[in-house]
Amino acid sequence: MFAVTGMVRRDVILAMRRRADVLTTLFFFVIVAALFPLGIGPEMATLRIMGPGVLWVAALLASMLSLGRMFAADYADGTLEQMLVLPQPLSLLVLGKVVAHWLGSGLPLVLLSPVLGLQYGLAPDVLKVLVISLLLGTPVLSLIGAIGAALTLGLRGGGVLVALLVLPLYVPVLIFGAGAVEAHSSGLGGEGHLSLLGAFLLMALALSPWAAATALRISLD
Amino acid sequence: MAEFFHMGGYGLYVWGSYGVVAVFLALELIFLARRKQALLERLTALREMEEDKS
Amino acid sequence: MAIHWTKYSAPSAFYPMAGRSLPWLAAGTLLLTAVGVYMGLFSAPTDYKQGEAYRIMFIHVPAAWMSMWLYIVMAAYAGLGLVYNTRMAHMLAAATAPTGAIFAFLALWTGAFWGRPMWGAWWVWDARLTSELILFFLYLGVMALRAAIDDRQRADRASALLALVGVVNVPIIYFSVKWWNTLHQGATIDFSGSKMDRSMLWPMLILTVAFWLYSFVTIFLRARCEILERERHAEWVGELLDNRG
Amino acid sequence: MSQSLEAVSLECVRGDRRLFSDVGFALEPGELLHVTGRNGSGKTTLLRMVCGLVRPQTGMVCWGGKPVSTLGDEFFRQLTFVGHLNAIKDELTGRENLMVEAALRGNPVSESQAASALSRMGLKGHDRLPAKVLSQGQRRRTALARLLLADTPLWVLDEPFVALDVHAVETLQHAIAEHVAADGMVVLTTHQEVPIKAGRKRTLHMGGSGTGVAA
Repeated sequence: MFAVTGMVRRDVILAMRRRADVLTTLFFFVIVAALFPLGIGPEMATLRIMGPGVLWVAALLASMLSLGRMFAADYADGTLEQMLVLPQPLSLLVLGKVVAHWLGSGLPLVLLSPVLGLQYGLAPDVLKVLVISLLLGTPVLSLIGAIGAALTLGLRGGGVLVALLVLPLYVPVLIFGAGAVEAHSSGLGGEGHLSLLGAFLLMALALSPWAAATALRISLD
Repeated sequence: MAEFFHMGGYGLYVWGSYGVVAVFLALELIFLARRKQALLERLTALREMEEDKS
Repeated sequence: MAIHWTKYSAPSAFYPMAGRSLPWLAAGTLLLTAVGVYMGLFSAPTDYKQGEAYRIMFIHVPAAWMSMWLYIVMAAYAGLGLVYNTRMAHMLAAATAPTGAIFAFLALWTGAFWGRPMWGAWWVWDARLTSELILFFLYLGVMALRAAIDDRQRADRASALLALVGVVNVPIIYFSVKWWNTLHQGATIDFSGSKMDRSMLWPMLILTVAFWLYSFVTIFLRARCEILERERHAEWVGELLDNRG
Repeated sequence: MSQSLEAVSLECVRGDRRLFSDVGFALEPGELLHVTGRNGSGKTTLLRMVCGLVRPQTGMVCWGGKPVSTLGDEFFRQLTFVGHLNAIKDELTGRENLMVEAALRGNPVSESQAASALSRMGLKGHDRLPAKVLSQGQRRRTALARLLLADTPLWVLDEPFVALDVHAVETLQHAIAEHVAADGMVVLTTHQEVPIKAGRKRTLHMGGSGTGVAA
């Protein structure tokens, strides 16, 4: 199990030494969230309805854009090749990398989302559900994204290709993530949606590391 | 006959659907046949080139 | 499409077999399509509610079924290819994807053309149409990944893994979209219109079989091209090219 | 006692070009296999295949009689691989690189052990600097220092002497000779000379037609 913690510690140290990457993801999230009101208009009534959906799509795009970083650096300097030769289950190492990626790209979005929610005039209780849904949803985005990142390793035009590969797979997470907030604010209560998000998380935790590890072996063959 | 094409006022939609399906399926076959033809020519040319070399 | 596998898993055996069966498949396709279209456009009674527009259903539903079925077939070939490392399975998966994608596109096209007279809008965020759209994206993803990788072996295995990941997600996507649709729009609009009496069911089934045979034709044709491209160094290809003159 | 390494009629196809076919060799503890052949003859691919990174088209690699693909982690515990790429992170210092990798291998090392391995590779004053400021030769030596730390019986080295100065070449040759003398096993590709004190040296020439002839 320390394969996971070892990998997380390594990547967190690396991320701390190159803080810029974490900030670029955050800035992207903030800018996209700020663009929509400019496009739609300032009146709070529409923004309040759009809020959850816009923030969720912005978080989803921000997390997807940072997928390239998950394996690319290790692929370039050869550490990824070493990972495949370590006497550790590769799927656990990949899980460690995904957790580290989430800490750098998912968690910051979760922490910042309430602030952006205020821009959309969301009430505190709605913001609470938004944070919970992002907390459950962003790890799933990183887990599914890891498969896409591993498959498109070292390919030219990899960034756009990853988007085409993973966005269709993100649809259920988006539906129930944004749906939870919307259901809560419309009085239906978001518990049903959140529990489904939790189910997606468990399923992704079980399957994605193995699939991403297989994809890595294919890419490095 | 005109009545038949008129399709009770929905002519555009019915023929729009059947027509496009027919066109796409036919196009797929045509492209496949052309691809096979081009492939066979390229391969025979390659073989002749290799035979001349050896 | 259950070909008994062992004999035809070798490209040199599959190529002639596909060649021999292509004329029959093509004939079957043409015949069934003609019968199906005739019944669909002529003998099926006019629907009291939708008038003639419902006749679009006779090709929309088969196209949608085929787009779903071919994705499963592609994923099955992909799985076989990954587990048994057989090139033929990967070639068939590569041959299936474009036909499946075309059926998905046609399902969307005919869905829109049917939606326009029915609900006055070219695009309706109906659960089935939306899932079909996402399925179309999944097809594009698999084909784009295969096209982006130069090394053929990696391309086969990477797109195979993506197809498998996709097929696991298709039901999840379908039910999430269905839930999302009911949440926002209440009861979904019943797509197939009034209760179908028997005479309306026949054209649809016939056309489904026709499309199914059609997919055999295109997949076999494309697979034969794939075989020629990949096995061009094999001596049986050499002989084939030589006596083709 | 470490096991024997064996390759049985390995074949590799890249795209539709056959890189090599029916390449075989056997290596006992205390022996060194020097893989030779011109560029593009598949030397690197063969080494990566031995490490289980590349799946052979036909044939198999065995460790102690059992195929590597089934052994998995058990085989990797016996192996240290140094490929073309140095596999060190630019943001980490030399010591951190070695300690992190040792921890991930499952047998963590102390900072002093890492420092001594690096100093033996001639990096005495340089092991506290982030790797990105080091020269190519110094980075290569940091990468090779992992051999001294991980006491694995099998070393697979792909062009280890590249970018090394004369002094470093000697150090590495000495380390390899010692490893082989202590019943270790080394598979490597290089254009340099590889003198060994004890044990046996075998060569595997990757011929033009892609066949491997083990002498």
